[in-house]
Order: sequence, then C-alpha cells, then structure tokens
Amino acid sequence: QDSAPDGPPKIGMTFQEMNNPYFVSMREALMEAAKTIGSEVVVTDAGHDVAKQISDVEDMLQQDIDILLLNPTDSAGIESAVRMAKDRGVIVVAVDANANGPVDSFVGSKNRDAGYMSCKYLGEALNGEGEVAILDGIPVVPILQRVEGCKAALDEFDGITLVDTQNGRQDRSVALGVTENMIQAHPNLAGIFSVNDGGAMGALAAIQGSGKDIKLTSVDGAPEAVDAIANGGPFIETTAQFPRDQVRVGLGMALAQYWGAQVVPSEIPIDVRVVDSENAEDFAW
Amino acid sequence: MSHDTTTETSGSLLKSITRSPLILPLVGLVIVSIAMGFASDNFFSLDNILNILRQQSIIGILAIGMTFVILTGGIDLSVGAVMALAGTIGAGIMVNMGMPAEIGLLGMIAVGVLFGLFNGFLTAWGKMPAIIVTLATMLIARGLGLVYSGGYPISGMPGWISWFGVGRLGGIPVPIIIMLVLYALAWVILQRTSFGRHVYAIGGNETAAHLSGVNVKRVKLMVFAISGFTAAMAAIVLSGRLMSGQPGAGVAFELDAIAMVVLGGAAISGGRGLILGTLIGAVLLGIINNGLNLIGINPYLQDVIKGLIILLAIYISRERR
Amino acid sequence: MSHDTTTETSGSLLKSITRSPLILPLVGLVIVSIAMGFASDNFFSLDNILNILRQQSIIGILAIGMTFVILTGGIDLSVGAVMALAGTIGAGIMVNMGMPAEIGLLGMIAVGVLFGLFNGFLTAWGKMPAIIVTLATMLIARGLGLVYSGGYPISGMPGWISWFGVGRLGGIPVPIIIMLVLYALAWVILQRTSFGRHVYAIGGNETAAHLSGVNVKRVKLMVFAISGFTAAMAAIVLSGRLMSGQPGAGVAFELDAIAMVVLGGAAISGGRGLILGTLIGAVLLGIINNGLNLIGINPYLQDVIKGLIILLAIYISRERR
Amino acid sequence: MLQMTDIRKSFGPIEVLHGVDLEVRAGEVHALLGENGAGKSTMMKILCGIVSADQGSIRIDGKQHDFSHYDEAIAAGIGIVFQEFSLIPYLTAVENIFLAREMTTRLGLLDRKAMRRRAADVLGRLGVDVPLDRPIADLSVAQQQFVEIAKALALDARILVLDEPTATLTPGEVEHLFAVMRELRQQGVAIVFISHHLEEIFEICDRITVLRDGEYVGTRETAGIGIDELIEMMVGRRLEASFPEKPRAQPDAEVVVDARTVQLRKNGPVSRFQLRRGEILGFAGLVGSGRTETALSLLGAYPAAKVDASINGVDKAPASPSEALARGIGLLPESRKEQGLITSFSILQNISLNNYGKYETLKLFIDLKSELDHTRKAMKAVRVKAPSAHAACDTLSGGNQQKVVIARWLNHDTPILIFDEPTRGIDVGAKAEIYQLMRDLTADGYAIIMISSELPEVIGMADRVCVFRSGAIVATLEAGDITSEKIMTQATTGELNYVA
Ligand SMILES: Nc1ncnc2c1ncn2[C@@H]1O[C@H](COP(=O)(O)OP(=O)(O)OP(=O)(O)O)[C@@H](O)[C@H]1O
Ligand SMILES: Nc1ncnc2c1ncn2[C@@H]1O[C@H](COP(=O)(O)OP(=O)(O)OP(=O)(O)O)[C@@H](O)[C@H]1O
Ligand SMILES: [Mg+2]
Ligand SMILES: [Mg+2]
Repeated sequence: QDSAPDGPPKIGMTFQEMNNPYFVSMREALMEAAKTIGSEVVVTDAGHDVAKQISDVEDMLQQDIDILLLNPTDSAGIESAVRMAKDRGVIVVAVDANANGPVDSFVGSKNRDAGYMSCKYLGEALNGEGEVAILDGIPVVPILQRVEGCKAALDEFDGITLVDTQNGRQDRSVALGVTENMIQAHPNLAGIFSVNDGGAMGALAAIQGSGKDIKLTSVDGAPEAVDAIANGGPFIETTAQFPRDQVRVGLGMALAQYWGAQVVPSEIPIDVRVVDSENAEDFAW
Repeated sequence: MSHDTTTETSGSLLKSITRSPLILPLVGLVIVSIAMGFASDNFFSLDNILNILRQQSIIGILAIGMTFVILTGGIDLSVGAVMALAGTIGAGIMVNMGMPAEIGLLGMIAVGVLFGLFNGFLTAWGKMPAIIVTLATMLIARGLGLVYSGGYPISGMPGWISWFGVGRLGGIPVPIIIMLVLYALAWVILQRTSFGRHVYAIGGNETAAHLSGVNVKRVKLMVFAISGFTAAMAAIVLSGRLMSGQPGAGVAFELDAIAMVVLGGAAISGGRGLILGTLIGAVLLGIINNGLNLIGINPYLQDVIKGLIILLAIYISRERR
Repeated sequence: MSHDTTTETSGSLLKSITRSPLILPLVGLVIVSIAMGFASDNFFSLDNILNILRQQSIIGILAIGMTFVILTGGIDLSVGAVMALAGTIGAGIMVNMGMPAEIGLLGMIAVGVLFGLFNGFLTAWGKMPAIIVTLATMLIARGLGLVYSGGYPISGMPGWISWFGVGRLGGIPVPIIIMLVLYALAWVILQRTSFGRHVYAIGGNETAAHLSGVNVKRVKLMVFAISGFTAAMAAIVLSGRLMSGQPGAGVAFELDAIAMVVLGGAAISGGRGLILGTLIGAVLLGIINNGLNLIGINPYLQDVIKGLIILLAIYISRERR
Repeated sequence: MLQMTDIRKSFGPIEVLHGVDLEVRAGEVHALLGENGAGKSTMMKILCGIVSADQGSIRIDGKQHDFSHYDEAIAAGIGIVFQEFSLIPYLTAVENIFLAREMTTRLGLLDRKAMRRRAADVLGRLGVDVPLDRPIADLSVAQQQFVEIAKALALDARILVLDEPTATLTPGEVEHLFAVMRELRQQGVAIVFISHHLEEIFEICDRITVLRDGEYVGTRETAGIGIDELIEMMVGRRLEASFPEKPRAQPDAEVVVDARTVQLRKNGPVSRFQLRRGEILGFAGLVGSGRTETALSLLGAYPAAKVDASINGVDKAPASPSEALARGIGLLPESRKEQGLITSFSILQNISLNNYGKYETLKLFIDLKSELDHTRKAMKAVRVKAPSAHAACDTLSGGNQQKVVIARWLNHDTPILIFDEPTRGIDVGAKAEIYQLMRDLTADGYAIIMISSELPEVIGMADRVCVFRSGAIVATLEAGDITSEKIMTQATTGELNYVA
C-alpha cells in the first residue's frame, strides 16, 4: 500500500439480498461509479444466508479482487470472510450494515435514528395519542436497531401505547396479511410503523382495504413509497436512506486506501432524512 | 374418494359430508375456531371471517392445483415462484410494454399454464420425479422473474386491477369469490368428469391405470397445467392486492399449499383426498395464522404452534392413509 | 447399490466405480468442471478446489443424513432449520449460559439427534408421511431457534471454535476433513453393515423388508436420527465459519441437500443410490455455484442456470430409475 | 410338534378365522387347503407373528408361544415362504436371502464371503442356477421364487411354511422343490404346504387340513381320501367337470388380430400369430418364455424391438394401452393387485375406469345413475360377490377381484381380450366360473388370448395354442395336437425363427 498500483482495481461487492429495490439501486450506483474508473466489478447475492455470503467472498477472493465492498447479512457471522479478505491484502469496506473483524471502513445509515425519526413523526401526526403497532422484519441488526429507535421515540409520548408487534418479513404479500390481522385484532389502531418500505407497501394495501384511518410510517425512501406519500393518504412518511450515496462513499473510502491513503475514517455514518408529503415530489434515490 | 362418491350417488351433499373423509378436517376446523373464538373477541365477527378468507384466497387458489397434482401422486414445488413470475411478467406487459391490462392478465395465465405444461412434460414424458422437476423449475421461475424485472417490483398497473384484490361483489370480497368459483369448478372436474376419475386412478395405482388404457401421460400433463393455471389465477389476485408485479413474492407458499392439501385429509402419496377438504384445510390454516395474530402471540412462536397443529392434525387423520 | 456390491465382491474399488451407477454423476462432474475451467482461469487452482470443497462442506454434510433418509424412501425437509437451531442453542450454551465450549458442542449434537429422533418417531410410529412431518418440524425448529435467541445472532464463542470452520490440518481445511470422514463413515455403514442393508431394503420394498423381519420402525428412527446428527455436525462447522449461532441460517439448505442426493444418482423413491454419488453431487453443485460466481454471471441468472443443470442431470440419469 | 388351536381373527368388523385348528407333526408335509379367502395365509401369518390372533393358542413342542414379531418366530424355529413376494428388487439374491439376518464378522461388519458361500450352497440344494450378484429385479419370476424359497431354507427352520410356492414354477422346477421337501422331511422338519394344485397335494403331502370360509373343516390322511371328497370338503358341494365344452373349430372366422411380426429384443427371435373371432388362443410356455411381454407389446405397453400387427382392421400396432383400448383390445394383467385394480377405488369406480364415454352427458360429465346401472349389469354378468357396487376392492377375495377386472372389460365391450394367468391363485370354484365366463364371451363373438402356465387349463380351454420358447412362438398347435407332450416338447426344444 506504499505506492499506488497501476491499473484500475478489481472490485467485488456482496449483497445481503438483491430482491429489494434498495440494494438494486445501490448496485446500479456501484456499476456506474466503477465504469468511470474502468474497474471490473463482481457482484453476488447472498439471499440472506451468511454461509452463502462467506462462500461468495471466498469465490471473489479466488478472482483476485482488490476491493471488497461488503453488505453483510449478519455482522458477526461474516467475520471470518473479513479476515480471509484482509489476509489476502484486500481492502474491505462494509456498506449499509457493519461487519465484525478488521474492516477498513464502515459506511452506513443511522438505522436507530431512522427508526426514531419515523416513529417520532408518527407520534406527532397522531397528536401524541392512540394505539400503535410495529410491523417487524428479518432479524438482522439494522432492522433491530430501527425497532429500538422506534420504541424509544414512542416512549416519549405518554398517550401512545404499542399494542402489537408482528413480523411482515419485509415482504409485501406477507405484510399485507399480517397487517390485515393486526387491524382486525386492534379495532382502535391509529398508527403503524413498518421497518422498511417493502413491508409498508403491503401494510398500505391492508389499511386502504380496511377503509380505516390509520397512519403509516416507514424507513427507506423507495420510489414506490415516495410516490404513495406524494399522493397523500395513510402513508405519511418514510425516513429515507441513501443507498447510492452509501456505496459511492464506500467505494471512495476504498479507492483512497487503494491509492495509498494511510488513514481513512473507520466509520462514516450517512444521515437519514424525513420524506413526507412536503418534500416527496422532489425526492429520489 | 370412494366414500365420497359412494354416498353422493345415493344421497345428499350433507349426508356425504357427515360420512365422508371430510369429517376429521371439519372437526379440526370447528375445534380450532372455538379455541380462537374464546381467545379473541374479534374472531367471530363477519368482518374477520371475510378477512381470513380473503387472506387465504391466494394460497387457497394455489392449493387447488396442488390438490390435482398430489392426487396423482406428484407434487408441485414451483407454484409460489410461478405465481411470482406470472405476476411480474403480467405487470411488465401492462407497465413496461404499455399494453392493455387485459393482455397483461392473459399474459399471466399464459406464463402459468406454460410453466405447468413444462413441469408436466418433464414429469410425464421425461419420466423424472415431480419433486425434483418442480424444485428445479422453482429455481428457474424465481430467477427468470428477477432477471426480467431487474429485482424491482413493477408498479403502475391500471387502477381497476385492484378490483381482483380488494373489490367486492354483493358485499363479498372478490378474491373470495374467485377462490370459491375455482373450488367449485375443481369439484366438478374431480367428481363428475372422467378426467377427474383418472386423476384419482393414477394416484391409486399408476400401472393399473396405464394398462387399462388411461392416458397417464396426458393426465399428468394436465394436472400440472392446472396447477400452473391456478398459480396464474393466484397471481391475478395478488396483483390486485399489491397493485404491482413482485418478483420475490410467494416464497415458501408451496409449503403452505401442501399443508392445506394434507390438512384437508388428502394422502400425500396420491389417490385419496377431496377438493372440499383442501378448502377446509385452507380455512383452517388461515384461522391458525389469523388467530395467533389476533391473540398477539410472539411471531416467532407462531411458527412453532403452526407446526405443532399441522402435526396434530395429520396424526389424527393418519388412520385413513 | 446392487451393482456396487456386485462388483466390489469381485474387484477393486476402481473397477466398481467404472461399472457402477456412479459413472453418470462422475461424467457430469467432469463435463461441468471442464466447462468451468475454460470459462475461468482460476478454476483449476488447488486453492479454488479446496475453496469449493470447503464451501460445500456444510450442505454436503447435511446431504449425508439426507441420503440415508431418501434411501429408505423418506425425505427430511427439516435439516436446515435443525442445523440453525442446534447452532443457536449451542452458541447460547457457550455464550449466554457461560458453559465450556465442549458442552456447547455436545448440546448441538443433542439438539440435532433429538430432533431427528422426533422426526423418526413421528414417521415410524406415528405412521405419518415424512414430507409432512419434517415440513412441520422445520417450522418448529425454525421458530424455536428464533424464540430462543430473540431473533439476534448469538456471537462471542471461544476463538478455538473457528478451527472447525477455518482451521487446517496438514494444509487441508478442517471442514473438508470433517465432511470426508463423515462420508467414509456413512460408506461403511451403508455398504458394510446389516443396518445399511436394511436401509436399502426398506427403500426397495418396505412391506417385503418388514415381512423378512427387518425392524422397519427402528431403522426409520435411526435414519432420521442420523440426519439429525449430520445436521448437528453441519452446525458445528457452520459455527466455526460464522463464529456465532444464527437462528436464521440454513433456509432452503434442504433443497440443495436433496439436489445433491439426486444429482448423485439416487432414486428419490428410495432403495437405490450410493453415498459416494452424493459426495459427487455435492461437489458438482459446488462447482456450479462457484463457477457461476467466478464467471461473474448475474446472480439472478445463476438460479436459472442451476435449475437447468439439475434438470439436465436428472434427465440424463433418469433411465436408471 | 406344532399345534394351533381355536384361532380367531377379525379384520375390522369381519371375522375371517372362526376358531381354526391345525396340528402338524415333525417329519411330515402337511397341506393346508381351502378356497381363496378361506384364511390359509392369515393362519400362517399368525403363526409367524406377522398378524396377531384375537384368540387361540400356538404351541410348539408343547410350549406356549405368542409371537409379536417375525423375528421371534424365527428364533423359535419357524421359516416361511410368503405368498406375496417379499424380495427387495434392487438387492441381489445373496442380500435378499440374508436380509434381516446378515452374517457379520467379529467387527460387526458384513461377512459377505460367508453369506455368498452359504447362499450358493442353499440354491445348489434346490438344483437351480440363480445369479448371485445381480439385482433380483433382473431375474426371471421362477428364479425369484427360488430365491424366496432359499431365503426360508437358509433359516434351517424346524417348521417350514410354503404358501403357494409352486404357482410360478414349471413341473420340472416343482420336482426339484419336492425333492428338497422330501429330504427335509427325512430330517424331521415339519412342513406346511399351501397350493391350489391338488395333484401336487396328492404327490407330496402326508396329511391335509381343509378350511372353508374361515372354518376348520377337518384333517385327513392323504392316503385315505379321494380328490372328489377333498373338493367337496373345500367348497361344500360337488363340482361338475371344470372345463366347459369346446365349440367346433371355425377356421374361416374373421381374423381380428394379425400379428405379422413381434420381436421382443433386437436380433431376437420373431413371433407371428393370428387371433380369430370367437376363439380362445392359448399362449403356453415356461415361465419367462416371453408370453406376457408379447401380449404387452401388442398393447404398446412393452418396448419391443419391432411390432407389426393389424388389430380390428387397423393396420398399425398401438403405441400405448390407451390407443389399444380405442382399437378394442384389453388386458387382464397377470398381477391383479399391482397391475389390475385400483385398490383405493370402489368396485364401481374400478369397473368404469376406462369407459366413461358411455356415461358422459354433454360428453363431459359423468351420469352417475347410468354408471351405476352399467356397473351392476357387469357385476351380475361375471357374478361378483360383494355387498354393493360401492364396496372397496381391497376387501374382496382374490377371485372376486379378478372378476371385477374382467367386468371392467365386459362393460367396455372390448371385443379382443388378453387374459394373462386368469386363474392364478384362484380357487377351484371361482376357476370354473371364470372358464365358463370365457366360453360365454367367445360365444358372443369375443376373441380371447389366454396366457397360462397351467397345462391342463391350456389343454382344457384353448381352441388353438401358441407355444413359446425363449421369447418367441415356436409352434401353433390345433385341435388334436393340443396335448401336454406336444406342448412340452415345443416349449423346451421348439425351433426359433429369426426372420420376419
Ligand atoms: N390385512 C387384511 N385386511 C383385511 N382383510 C384381510 C386382510 N388380510 C386378509 N384379509 C381377508 O381375510 C380373508 C382370508 O384371507 P387369506 O389371505 O388368509 O386367504 P387365503 O386362504 O390365503 O386365500 P388365497 O388362496 O387367495 O391366498 C380374506 O377374506 C381376505 O380378504
Ligand atoms: N434378457 C432378459 N434380461 C432380463 N430379464 C429377462 C430377459 N428376458 C426375460 N427376462 C425376464 O423373464 C421374464 C419374461 O417374461 P414374461 O413375463 O413375458 O414371461 P411369461 O412367459 O409371460 O412368464 P410369466 O408366467 O411370468 O408371465 C420377465 O420377468 C423378464 O424379467
Ligand atoms: Mg393366501
Ligand atoms: Mg406372464
């Protein structure tokens, strides 16, 4: 790492899932950025399976990548892959979720903040009272942090009670059924926080189907969610993350090191931003 | 099967139910309903009952095709993925290609039936075991859906498509009506046509059916095509509910569909089972999901309880196998 | 099976392989390897070969138990979930309960074997179809793991556990050694003990085996216990690789394990198949996954190609069924 | 040596054994006789612990036993050859013979050499040549039967039960078996022998116990009883001569099947034959001589190398049984349970299985009433004994099951029928009924191919006989030429034809 190597680096990125617009747009941004520097990119999809993700990293190491952008499906589980990559002198940057072990940098959203902001918004929209439910997701750290943040925000409202937490698996069709049941179970339900926009879209369909006045907030800023918010209706807010920026910054950190930078920030938190009917029109990932 | 037809010939539907293999699934349904009713006040509201039926409509429709396939002694693991693929391509036709929505719906049906025919062809003419064929086509369908859509959901369908998902006809949600009509159709096919008898015959004894002149290959082709068709119908309802094509929808739906069929009293080895049983199984599973939600059980525990209830139900009805 | 035994009596292992049902899986392996070798320079490096074997070790180990179960004509859908549960509880014993890691490892084995016995008991004594029993226990195991851990992975195992996942013995990764030892053990059991014969006999004709005095129930209990045991061994390797208990690990691993068994030439209906075939199937699937990654195929397309290769492989070897 | 007293057994609500006694001495061959469904096999399954009796006692050498598993019976010195095949198709002969009692080395591993030696030894005693290392599925039916017998002999049992072991054997093979039985008798083994071939009973058995409908009728010395008396004990009445009279030959009757070439295997021998309206064409030959395969080839159910035939005027061999059905040719398969019946179906569903065309309204929906009427008619025509058309088929006796399959074809009005071993495992009474039925059918203009391994049946029923050897027809015998000598000569030495 003393002297700058010649030629563009070979980049590998492993995603926790690609069945989600969030990561798909992240991948697009990566591809565009890599093209501008003439790098070859290998992308893999772990499908939420850490063991597969480790294998994916091993395969990429076989291809002699120089930079590994890691979007871990589980922070602890991926550690051995991080170590393997470091042993081979590969620069490792964690994106969106952190990884244990000697990662060079971590670029990620403030997930706890995201949960907090969404639920704060929800609580205020409900004027600080009413029954609220959480539509949970896959048990991974970022999601768990959003729930934590949400609960912290809800605790600040004396008049709000958290009456139910169910798992919509971040899947639109599953979330739809689960939300319908929640609405049945709690006739006075006034608000729902979904841990991501995929689940929120399902919840939105359920709320609209029930004809009830239930307010919905979420996290992500996915195009469909932003559209729905712009159109008005039950979906009032999503706390947007910036997947494209995350990967751009992550790649930047890695390149800096690749070109010889000795000191790079070990953690670069990317802010999240409230998107509501006010600013939805202008927002896009 | 034999019981059913026996009594039906000589008596009313009611009589046939009380003496038929449906009795156990029905008893299970009643017991679970009563338990849920005690545990949650909302359970017995008309609203909630319609809610349960509507939620089950998608997998309930998949379970119709699954019943045909299982009755012949096969299995179809691809239904969830085919449903997702059909819905995605249908949405793509409407949104990306800008064609009329009707063409999109026809496209969904075409995708479903074609995949079904592919499964049936490989099973019947390729002489390969259904479980492996449909495991492979599940991967293929899932992958194709993601490739086609680039992983993004495809939204922007014409608004009236939502009628299939959230519309009502005479106060009854459309998905429920679609499901019930398909069940009625399936009942007629299975109980009142020679094709239906041949489905049962193949599941009962394939060699004997073949040697006595039943066109086993064609029947197998047909049952998979039917399963593909019901996957497409499920895709239509799903599109109406989600107003988008979701390449990732329906993961593990095949397992719920199989559970419905066997909860309804069908033998997984084929030859025995009633389509009405599957309907009961669908409602039963819906009640379990809904009830556990209503009671507010920890979502992780819900799977455990669901597993135990399936075991119990199969254990109780096992004597008939 | 019979082929194998035939030739083995009269000749060497080598001879037995060339004349045995292994020949087709082997040919498939060679063809796919050559194709991948052309497509990627790195493919044939020793490093990459060890890499492939290490990657496949976990599901490859699951496939051992799956082979036993499939040979008797059953199926075990619970292996992935049981592996996750065993790993989670084992990690919990080490981390949350602060017990020595050895106890944790024993705990994993206990969980695996107990679940296996539960599956076997329900199948053999409960007379319920294996596919349904293990579908239900899959739900149960998955749910229990999540309930136990609250959904969080459990990390903080003693460092030496990683030896099982990333250690090396004489230059060879430990997971590979564990896998090969288990395969060798399975080979001895299946080919050289009366229990092994009974496994094949039950898959060949259960009634006949019963009439001949084979204790069918006990053998069925045992094969599921073996499957639970190999799930636990897979959990140990997984723990070594992940250094944590992952309640959500192993989703759909059962499907890959089944694919390995049938790619190895076993009949899904039981009675025919060799454990060496499963090993070849495991390597074959590993090469497909690794090769598609190395070539840099779009991840969505990988599933499609994998599905097509499975279909092709099964189609070619179908004559033997 | 063996005493079974007052054995009672019910399956569900139906009692099938109403207090049966059986007493067998050391060193005797004891016949157990009775019509189909009399309860013979059930008695034997109770003896070896596979079925448990509801009541009654089993004593061996005066000692009370109550086996709950076959292993316990084996430990007590009992060995049995089951009526149903109990072999594993993919295992070899050696593996099958030692299944569940494998020999092991001190390490607990299989002692494959010792087992092979012992298996060769036992099969040698039976005087048959059976490949030891091939999967059982590759062997001929007779070879399989001998493996079955060897499996029981290898137990060195003191009480040996043989439940219809000869049904698939040729006379020569039966003689080998009898020689072994005599030798065992010398050694003091008690043998229970079940067979529907009365001449075999008289040849080998010392005493006979007769059952009728689950009732114990009596036990007699073979020496002191005649065949007529025996039949009367079995069926409760005297039987008229069992074969109906043959009609006059009609050589110019219409040819409904003209099989110009049937070649089962590439480069194998070639058959040709014709079937005429109103006749019964016998297919005779040793077991495994290719009769069934030839018949299946005609239906498109066997991948023969070449089939060139015209059926019912259509000059193209059918490609599948469903096509064959459309040409008007149907098969009564040799194995009822595996190939004929859908056991989960009712009688009605089995009979109407392949001819819904008759009952469909709008060419689509089954007219249930018409279906029931037709079924009842067909059942009456073949005299199926059953509580109702809706009775489940697995509750019927073998003979009645066979009649249900025949009724299926009668209902279909298929003018050409192939009856493969129509009376295998069927009792004398039912046999006579089936013979009469076949004659009635030919009188109505049906044409029948009858495959049979029982020479008397072939001679008594067939108008013409095709004799098979090694996969093809070697001779077609007519009228006076149909004698057992001529058939056996052709079946063993007939000349094969290799060109079409
Ligand atoms: N497992 C069973 N369940 C119900 N009924 C049975 C069962 N096994 C036998 N039966 C009935 O018991 C009766 C006696 O059958 P069994 O097999 O002992 O007769 P068998 O004398 O051996 O006749 P065959 O000469 O045809 O072999 C028959 O009516 C048969 O249908
Ligand atoms: N070349 C061969 N290889 C393996 N098996 C063979 C071969 N030729 C014949 N056989 C066996 O011999 C038998 C020939 O069959 P087929 O059933 O047609 O004879 P059959 O005269 O009708 O005798 P059966 O009385 O058993 O009906 C089959 O069981 C088949 O498995
Ligand atoms: Mg019998
Ligand atoms: Mg035959």
